[in-house]
This record gives sequence, C-alpha cells and structure tokens, in this order.
Amino acid sequence: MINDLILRVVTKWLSPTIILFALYVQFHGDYSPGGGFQAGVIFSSAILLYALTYGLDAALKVIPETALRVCASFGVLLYAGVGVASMIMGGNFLNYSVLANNPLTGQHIGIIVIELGVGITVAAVMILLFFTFARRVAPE
Amino acid sequence: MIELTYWLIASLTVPIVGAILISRLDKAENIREAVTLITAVVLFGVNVYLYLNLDNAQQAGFLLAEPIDGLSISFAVNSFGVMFALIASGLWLATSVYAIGYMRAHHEKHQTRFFTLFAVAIAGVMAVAYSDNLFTLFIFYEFLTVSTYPLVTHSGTREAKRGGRKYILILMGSSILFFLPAMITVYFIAGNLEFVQGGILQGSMDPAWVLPLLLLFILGISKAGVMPLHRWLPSAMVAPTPVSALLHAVAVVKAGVFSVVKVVVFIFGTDFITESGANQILIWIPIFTIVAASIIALTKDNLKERLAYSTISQLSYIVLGALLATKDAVTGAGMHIAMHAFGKIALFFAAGAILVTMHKKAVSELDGMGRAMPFTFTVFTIGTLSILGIPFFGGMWSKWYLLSGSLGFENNDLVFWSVLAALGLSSLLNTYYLLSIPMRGFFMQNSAYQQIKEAPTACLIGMAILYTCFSILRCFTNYH
Amino acid sequence: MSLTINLVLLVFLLVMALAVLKTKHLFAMAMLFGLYSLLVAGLFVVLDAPDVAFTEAAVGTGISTVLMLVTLASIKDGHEAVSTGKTRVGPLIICVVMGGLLIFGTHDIAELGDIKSAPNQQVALHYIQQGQAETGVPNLVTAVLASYRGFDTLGEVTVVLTAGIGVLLLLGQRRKIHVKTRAGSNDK
Amino acid sequence: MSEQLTILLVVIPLIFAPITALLKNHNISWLITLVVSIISLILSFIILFDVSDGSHVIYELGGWRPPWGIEYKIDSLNAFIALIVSGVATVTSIYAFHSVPKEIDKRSYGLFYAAFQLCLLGLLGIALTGDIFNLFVFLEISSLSSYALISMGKSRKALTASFSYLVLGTIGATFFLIGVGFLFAASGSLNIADIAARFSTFADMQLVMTGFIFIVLGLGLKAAIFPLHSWLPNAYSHAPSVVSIFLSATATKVSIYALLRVLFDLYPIDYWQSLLLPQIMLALGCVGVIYGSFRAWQQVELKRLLAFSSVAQIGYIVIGISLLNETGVTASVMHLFNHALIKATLFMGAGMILYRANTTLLSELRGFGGSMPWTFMAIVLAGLSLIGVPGTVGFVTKWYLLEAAISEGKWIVVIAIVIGSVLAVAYVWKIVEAMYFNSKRKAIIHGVNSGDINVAKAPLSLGIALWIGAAGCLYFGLYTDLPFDAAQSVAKALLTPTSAIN
Amino acid sequence: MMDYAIGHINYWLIIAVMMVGLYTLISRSNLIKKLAGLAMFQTAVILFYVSMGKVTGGTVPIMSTDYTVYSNPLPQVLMLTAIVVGVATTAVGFALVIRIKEAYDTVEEDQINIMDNQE
Repeated sequence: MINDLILRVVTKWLSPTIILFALYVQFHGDYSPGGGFQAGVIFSSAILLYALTYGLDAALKVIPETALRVCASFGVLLYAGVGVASMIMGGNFLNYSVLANNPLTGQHIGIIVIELGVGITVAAVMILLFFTFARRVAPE
Repeated sequence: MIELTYWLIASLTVPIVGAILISRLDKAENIREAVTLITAVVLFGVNVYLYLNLDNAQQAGFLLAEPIDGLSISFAVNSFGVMFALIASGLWLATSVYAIGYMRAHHEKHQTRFFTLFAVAIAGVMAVAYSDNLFTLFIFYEFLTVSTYPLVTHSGTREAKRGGRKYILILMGSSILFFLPAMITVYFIAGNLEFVQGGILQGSMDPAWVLPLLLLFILGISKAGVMPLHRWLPSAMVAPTPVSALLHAVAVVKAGVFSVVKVVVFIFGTDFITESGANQILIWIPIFTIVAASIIALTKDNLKERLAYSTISQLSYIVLGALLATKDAVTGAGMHIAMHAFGKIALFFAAGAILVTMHKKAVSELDGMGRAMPFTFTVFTIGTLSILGIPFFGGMWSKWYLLSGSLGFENNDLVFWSVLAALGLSSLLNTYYLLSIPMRGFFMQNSAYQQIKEAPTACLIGMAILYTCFSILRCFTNYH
Repeated sequence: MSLTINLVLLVFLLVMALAVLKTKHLFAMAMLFGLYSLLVAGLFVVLDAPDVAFTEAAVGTGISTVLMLVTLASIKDGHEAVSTGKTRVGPLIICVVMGGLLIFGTHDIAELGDIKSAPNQQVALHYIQQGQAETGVPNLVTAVLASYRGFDTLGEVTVVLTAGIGVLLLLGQRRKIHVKTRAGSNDK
Repeated sequence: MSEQLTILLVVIPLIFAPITALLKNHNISWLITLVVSIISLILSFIILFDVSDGSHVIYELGGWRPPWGIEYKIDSLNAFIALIVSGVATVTSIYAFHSVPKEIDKRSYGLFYAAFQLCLLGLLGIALTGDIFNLFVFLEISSLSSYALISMGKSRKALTASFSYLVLGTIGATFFLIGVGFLFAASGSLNIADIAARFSTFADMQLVMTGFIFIVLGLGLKAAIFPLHSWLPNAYSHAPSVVSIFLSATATKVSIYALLRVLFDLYPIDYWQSLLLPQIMLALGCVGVIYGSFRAWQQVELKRLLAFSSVAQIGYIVIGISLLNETGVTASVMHLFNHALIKATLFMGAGMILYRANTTLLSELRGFGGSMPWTFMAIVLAGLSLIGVPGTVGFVTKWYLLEAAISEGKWIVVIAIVIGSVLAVAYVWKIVEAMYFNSKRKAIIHGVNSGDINVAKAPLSLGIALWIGAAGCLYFGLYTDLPFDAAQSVAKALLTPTSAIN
Repeated sequence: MMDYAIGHINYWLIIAVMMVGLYTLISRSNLIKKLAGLAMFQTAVILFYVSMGKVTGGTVPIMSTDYTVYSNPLPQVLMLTAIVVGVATTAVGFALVIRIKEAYDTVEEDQINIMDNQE
C-alpha cells in the first residue's frame, strides 16, 4: 500500500489536519471536551497514519526514535516539575494556586502545563509503541 | 557485674575463639592440634575455677539479649550447670587428645572442619550448661543440634547422609513439634521461663495439666533418647568415633537429660509434680525404655550400635530419676550424668581404638583381641564395670541413690518394685552384653593376635587420662 | 429516550462481545474488537461523557486495535487453534458465580440517572458547585482530572511511561533475541 | 516539614526514573538507582520516627482538602511498609551492581533500572496513599513494571510466567476496581477515612458487601494468598535474580498491607467478622502453610522451592491477621518485615549460586558449600530463620503467632504452624544437604566443575548485600525492638475501631 | 417491579458483557484472544463506572450559563485513568505475546504448557 497514490495524497492532507485538531483538543481542553491524553492519542494517530502509508522508515525520518524516548520522559518530568515547582513556591505538591499571585491564574497555568506534559508523553509513548511493534512485523 | 561473670563469659567464648583459630590453621596440622589442646585445657581450667568458687558464684551471670520481652538470652552459674560443664570440658580434653590420634590413624578428610565444628559444638554445650532460663536452654539446644550435624555426617557417604537426615529431622522436628509449644504454654501460664528453685508453675496451673505438658517436654527433648524418639542416636553412630564418644555418649545426650532435669526441677518443681501425680504415669516411659533398649542392645552385633542402645537405656535411668521427683532420685540422676559419661566414653574410646588398629566393628570379631590390645581392653573393662555399678566404681552410687529415691516414692510399692526390677534386669542385661565383650577379648582363644599391637599413642594417652579420671572420681564420689 | 438508546447499544455490545468470543478468525476478531470499542465510545456519549468517549474511541478503536493487528501481522498466525479437549465448565461456573454476585450487589444500587444517588451527591456535588470557582476551568472533567485528582493523572502518565519502557524492554532489540530454553542457562 | 518529606518519597523516584530510562551506561543508571533507594530509605526512617508515637502525618496533594482531593495519611503502618520496601530496594540495588550486567542484555540497562525504580515508586505509592482509587493507580504502576521485569529472565519460561502473572494480576486489579466501584456507588467517596467515617450510613447495602468481596478477592490475588497463588512460583523462579529478590520481598507484602488497610480501616472489623471472613482466612492460612511447605519440599530447583515457601510464609501472615488479637496482628506485621528479610537473603544466595554455577538445580549444586562457604553460611542462616530456629527473626514471629493462637485456644492453628515448621526443616535441609556434601565426582555444570576456581568468583557487591541480609536475620532475631515496637503500635492502631480515630 | 427492572437492566447488561469478557479471558487458550477478553472485561467495568455518573436530564459536565444539571464528572475522570491503565496493560501483553511466539513458535497456551512440562 506504500504505492497507493490516493492513500498518499489523502494522507498528505489528512495528517496535518489531524495534528491541528490534536493541538486544538490539547489547548482547548479546559473549555471543551478533550485534554492532554486525548490530544496525545490523536496526535499519535496522525503519525500512525503517516507511517502506515509511507512506511516505517519514512516516519522514523520525521520523528527519530531517540527524540520520542526523550519526549516520553520529558512529559513526565514536566508534570512532576510543576509539582516540584509548586512545592518550591511553598505550596503542597501539585498545588498550582501558588504558581501565580492569583490562585485562579495559578491553577490555569498549572493545568495547561501538566496537560501539555500528559500530551507529550502519551503521544510519544503511543508512537513509540507502534514503531516498536511495527519493527517486529518485518525484521530487517 | 562481678569478677566471676568474666570467667563465665570466658567459658562461653574460649571454645569459639579456639574454633576460629583452628579454622584458620588448615595447612599447619600440628599447630592446629596444639591449639585444640590448649583450648581444651584452658576451658577445663576455667570450669574448674568456676567449680571451686561455686559458693560465691550464685549471683554470677549476665544478659545477652532480650528478643521477646520477658524472654532473655541470659547465662548464670549454678552447681548443676558447672558439674555438667566440668564433665563436658574435661572429657573434651581427653577426647581431643584421643581424636588427634584417631583422625590421623584413620586418615579422615576435612580434619580442620572436624576440629573447628567440634569446638563450636562444645561452645553450644557450655551455653546449655550455663543457660539461665528455659528459653536460652532451648536456643542452644537447637544450636547444638545444628552444629553437630556436620560432625555426624562427616564421612559424607550415603548412609552418613541418611543418618544425618534422620538425626536432624527427629531432633529438630520433635523439638519444634513438642518442645516449642510446651515452652510457649508454660510462658503463657507462668509469664516467664526463669529457672526457679521449686518451679514457676506451682499455683498458677491446674495440676491436671501437668501430665500432658510434662509429656510434651519429655517427647520434645528427644536428645534424652527416651523411646519412641530414640532412633536418632543409633543413626548418629555413622559419625567418627570421637564424635560418638564425646557428643553421643556425653555432650548431646547429656544436654538432653540435663534439660529434662532442669525442666522437672526448675520449671515444674518436684513437689508440684508429685502433688499432681503425673509422674505416676510418666515414669513407665523411661522404665520401658530402660528394659527395651537393653534388650535391643543384646541383638546388636555392631559394637557402636550396641553401645548406643546401652546409652539409651542408661539415659532413661536419669530421666527416671528426674521423674521420680524425690530428693534422692534427682541427686542420683545428677550423679548418673557424670558416672555414665565416664563409663560410656571409655567404652567408645576402646571401640574406636579397636576400629583404627584392627579395623573391626562387630562384637563377634573381637575374640582374643585382648592379648593384642591389653590396655584398651582394660579400659573397656573398667568402663563396663563402672556402668554396671559394681561397688567402688562410680556407677554404683548413682544407682544406689536412684533406688533409695524410688523407695521414698509416694507410698507406692508397685513403683518401687518395678523400678528395682527394671534396674536389676537392665544391669543383668548390661552384664551380659557389655561384659561379654572383654570376656571374649581376654579369654577366647584366637591365633590371630599373639604379639602386642596397641592403638595409636594419642588414643592411649586419651584413655590414660580417663583412667586417672576414674581413680579421682571414685574418691570424689566417696567424698560426696 | 437516552435510556432506550443506551439499552439498544448495550444489546449490540453484548452481541459484539459474544462475536469476539466465538469467532475463530483472529483478524476478524480484531475488527470486531474495534467495533466493540466504538460502541462503547458511543455509549459514553449517551452517558454525557464526551471526554471518555473521545479517549475510548482513540484508544480502544485506534491504538489497541492497531496494536492487535500489528501483533497478528508479526506472529503471522491468523487463526485460533481448534480448542483441545479441555473443558470450559470451570471458567463458565466462575463467570456465572461472579456475575450472580454482581447482580446481587447491584440490587440496591441507585437507578440509572438518579441524581440523588450517593456518587452524585457526596463528593461530586462539590466539584459541580465549586469546581469552576476554585479552578477557573469550565470543563469539570479537566478540572478534576488535572487539579483535584492531579496526582492520579500523574500516576496515569507514569503508567503510560511504564508501558513504554516495558515494551521497549521486551521488543527493544532490533535482532530477535535467541532465548535459551534451560532455566538459568547463560548466553556465553 | 516532614509532610513535604512524605511526598518526596514518591516524587524522587518519579523524577529519576524517566531520566534513568534515557541512559545507556550501566554504572550511572545503577548509581542513580542506588542513590534513589538510599534516599527513600532515609526518608522512610525519618517518617517512621515521626509517627512512631501513634500520631498521623496528613498531606493534602494539590492542597485540596479530602475527600475532594487525594490525601496521604501516614501512620506507623504506612511508614513501616515504606521502610521495608525502600530497605529491600537498597539492598537489592547494591546487589544489582554485578548481577544485572550478567543477566540483562547490555542495550537495556537504563530501561531495566528505570523499570526497577518505577516498581519501587509504585509500591511506595501504594504504601502511602490514603485514597483507594489512587491506590489502584499505583498498584498498576508497580504491576506493569514487574511484568516487564519478570519477563527479563533468561529462560523462555520467564515470558509465559510473566504473561500469566499479567493476566491474573490484571484480573485481580480489575476485581479491586469493581469492588471500589461498588463501594463508591454506595458511599460516593474514595477517601478511606471519609468512607470509614460514614460507613454506618450505608453499611447494610448489598453493594457494600459485594464490593468488599471483590476488593478482598482482588487483593488476595495480588498477595498470592492460597489458593490464589498460582502465578507466584513461576513468576519468582524464572525472573532475573535482582527481580526475584525485590519482588519476593516486597510485592506480596505491599498487597497484604493494602488488605490490612481495607480490613481494618476501610471496613469496620465486626462487619467482616459477621461475614465469617476470619474463619475462612484462618482455614486458608493453615492450609496454605502446609500446602506451600509441602510443595516446597517437593521442588528440585532452588528458586522454585523458595517461591513455594513464600506461599507458606504468606499463610503465616494471613493466620496472624485472622486471629484478630493484638499479638496475632503484631506477629503478622512483624512477619511482613522478617519474611522480607529472610526471602531477600535467600534469593540473593540463590542469585549468587546462579552467578557462579549458572544453575539452581539442587541436583547440580553438590559441593558448593565447600567452594563458596560464605554464601553457604548465609543461606543456612536464612534457612534456619525460615524454619524459625530461635535466635533468628523467623522464631520471633512464630513465637508470637503461637502465643496468639494459644491465647485464642485455637489448637488446630498451633498444630498447622508446627507442622509447617517441621516441613520447613525438611525443605531447608534439602538445600543444605544438596550444597554441603561433596560428591565423589565433582558435578559438572555447563562444562565447569562445581567449586572450581575457574567459575567466576562471586563479586564483592553480591557478598556484601547477601551478608547485610543474613546479619539482619540474626540481628533482628536477637534485638527485635525496631520491628516489634513498630508492629505493636500498628496492631494497636488497627485494632482500635476506626470511629475512634475520626 | 417493572421500574426496578428498567432501573437495573442496563447494569445487568453491563455485567453480562463484563462476564463475557472474563469468560473469554479465562476459557480461551489463544493468548491474543485472552488479551481481547481482558480488554473487554476492563472496558465493561469502565462502562459500569461511567453509567454511575449519569444524571437524567443532565448534560455534559462543562459549565455554561444555559444549563443547571450536569452529569457527574468524577467517574469520568477515574475512568480516563482506567482506560489508560487498560491500554498500557494490553500493550505490554501484546509485546509478551510476540516474544512468546518467537520463543515457542505458538500462541496457544495449551501447547505452551505442554512444551514447558516437557522440559
């Protein structure tokens, strides 16, 4: 299916759209359904689609595996980092209210950042999972 | 902490130190043997010192640890313990002299391991002797079991393994199955496990419970070799002779009866037992053992096994004495520990000597050997006589006390007569199955042994030491 | 109304589950499984849980199914072996007992959609009344997820990471590892 | 201040695990793991010290008041369990330094240590949290990582073992989830203290009972309580040494901790007494003890033998709990500690044998006692503690157990315990015999003579770790203050009805 | 009676699905089938939770001025986590299946057990 023209063209258009939607879900999660986790999964599905059409190696060119690993760890660290930050600012772990002068803004910042962390990790891990499995299909 | 306490600690640590040194001296055999002997001498000296200062030693003691509140691992000096320690360490001296000769003549492997573990075992015996409460006693009772296992299975042969398995399973199994629950029950009732003159259970327990509890103890302390849990002793005979001699004629088995006496006197208290009447029933166990073991001994042709069964029957004398729970009887039991120790170890030495020189194990092969090994057989004869309790040999006194003890027993003629019968019968059987051996040795004609061919010198020295011990002991007992 | 849709979907779901159970062709099973997840996602929408529906659709229908397909592709074994003579009575009994127990348990559960039920009254009420005021986030799911129970979510992300690490540990090496069959035999 | 420390206990591994996952170099990742475990050990010591007087440390995560937020409510039990886990983790990571390079593929050192830290993190999380759903999440973290870790074993059986553990473990977790759901449906809350406080208002609902049954079933599966133990022997016997050590000493313990929480804090005692649970648990415990010991005695492979003996030991713990008196519970909680110590030591010994001989088949270990005397001594020591020889940790627990049983007048239990101990003598002696005696011919193991110098010398780090454990077995057998005081205060806390606390 | 049935039938159906999943998990020998069953089992549990939070006449728990009744957000949050846990477990499971296939050349539990017992 690597050579199916229609698929290739559709994918070309589709995957950026999906990614865009993922970003929307990510950052609009506070006001509408969605959030880091959903966004991450959707994002990964875009890459999945790309990999399915253009092949694993092409996808790996777009996102090298090391980058994925780093992202996966980074997301968790980002999340935990927010918690630690709030501890340093004198609150309890994950108490975002202390992150800014106004508790609400603090909460807002905190939530956005941790959702981002969630998104990054989930996306990275999901893609990583797919790559790792897919490599087993046709071992070179 | 008074100065005697240091001597007490010394008598516990000296063997350990010795063991460590010995284990480091694998290469230099002679130095190793020297260390063994020195350790033995020092230990004996320490115990003698303790014995001499017994009068002001009563408050000597110390506490090592208290794992469970109310249960401490602590040691103290008392006459009974010192006596036991004295016998064990003294005979250890003799044994190690003897063992050196034996092991070399027999070309045993792993001699370093042997002597190391021997010392460790002795440390265990010392701990048992000086233990200040039942809990400590139990700990080192188990310790003794474990530490003697490698000695029993020293040869590493198949039957050694089988014997060892039986040894560990019966000794440890029974102690867990019966001894431990019994101990916990006592702790539960009395709130502690201290050895107190007159016992700790009196008053706090319904006399009806004495029978089952005491039974648990007697079964649990299977080192005392009371039937039916006596099988481990014959199977332990696969060990090298010095082990059988010291551990399975003296140290281990005596630790068993020692524990029995301790339990009877200091946990239950003789009066309490008498009042409960439990012993009226229980004494039949040792009586049965005395007779049965003697009979079995008759049927054994293997010298060491025969001795083992004679040991079993002799041990039951002591258990019996303890159970009779009258003053004389208990004294007799205490004395018999010593008497039998000397007698039996002599027999084992002789047996070992015969084994290493003539490589004979069976009684039936000993005809006329006395001419070849006069000294050995003399020792054997003395030992026999002593065990038989011929007047002016140690054994007599203990039996005498036992009898008079049973006489004082709760206006119960049946008991007295049966005890008398049992002792008489067993002595008779003893005479037959023990005395027959030197008889064969001296009076049977056998062309094989014309010229003298004695055991290795070290063995002889060992026996010589014993010989002197006897002479000392005789006056010692008279003086009592 | 929503209850009827709910029930219809549930019946479909049951059918789908049975189909997954029955089918011998594993690729078909993977597809059916995808459909199953889709139905569940639909149910979540009916139950006013768009976030969960989102996730279920993306995960159940997306990732899980894809992974299942990839696995099938890599093990190159499309069919379930005809079951050996082993009896399935035991499992059946277990399931019946468990199911019976659960039904027994649900006897006095609040009816579907009962606003006065404990779950909707006790803790949740506070979220609905105070949530936006306290966190400034209108989407209460996000509010609870990210703030009130933020620690759960941290754990959840850690679970994802753990899964990634686990899979990498298992399949990370490019070459297939030759696995020795003897217990504890080393590969030198 | 110590409030912040409690959370650090979880956060520190959480921060270091992802970093470790990115590393390739063995020594660095090892060092990180060691440091993390040591820090958590110190932290849990401090916390235990803080709460040892029976007080609580309350920590509200995200600053939200319970029951709306997640809270940590640390009493001596939490701290004690955390101490066990981090202590074992420390010893294990010392041990890992030489063991891991030998057993794990060199490309995945970082990942392996990361998974190890995640497992530690999960277990600590379970041990500390006061929120029942949060407990589920961390349960899953630890489980997932342990599936992966177990599957790292050399033998291919490790894979199947790991898979069946995955299936059963997930069933257990899901049962737990169902139970929590039912409880939630009845109470509308997830905070243990909150539920316990309002329990009487919904006590008579069938929901609550069903929920209870499922929670107990789920945790029982996780804790491998007989007869739900079927996953344990394979999992522990085929896992890499480090993993066997760590999991055998901690995983089941933590699940049992969770069970304790549910039984004593979440549900009032008389509630499940009316369900006859104590009797059932008592029976299962006794059977488990005898069955486990017996199966252990049948085994021919060291690690498998140890695994089965774990089943038996868990039986002892269950017995102690179900006796429902202070001594019994004290004994159980103490045995959590003691058994962790013993089993860790024994598995370390097994690991060293594996390291040198590349096998743990008893039949092939002839004469190893001679060639590695120190390891042998340590194993014997730990074995004796397993039997419960006085002077060792095993004895202390057994003593209290028996005392509790006698005081309850449950002679059957006494018999079961002593029979179990006698069987323990048998199977421990099986090990000792196998290793102690030199055979006429040296056993040839994978082309190497047993006790041959050419066999890789067991490196120091292993020996140190091993002897830390062995010394522990002896030390805590003689000086029992630390575990006993902790355990006793725990037992007191547990047995006082929860209403008294709130 | 009728109301009772109506009030509970959806729980009963969910439980039925749950049990079908469990049965697939423990009765089937094919490992992949097992995992599918596992996933179904978990999903059913999730469904159970979410339906607890449903409120009749309620709406999506997103605050807005034109609604007053909202469904319960808490179960939804919990189940988001549960779903993640589920997929994580399934992923690891599949990875194990692949390895098992490489090691045993089969994914049928029965055959694997036979092989293990032969060793």
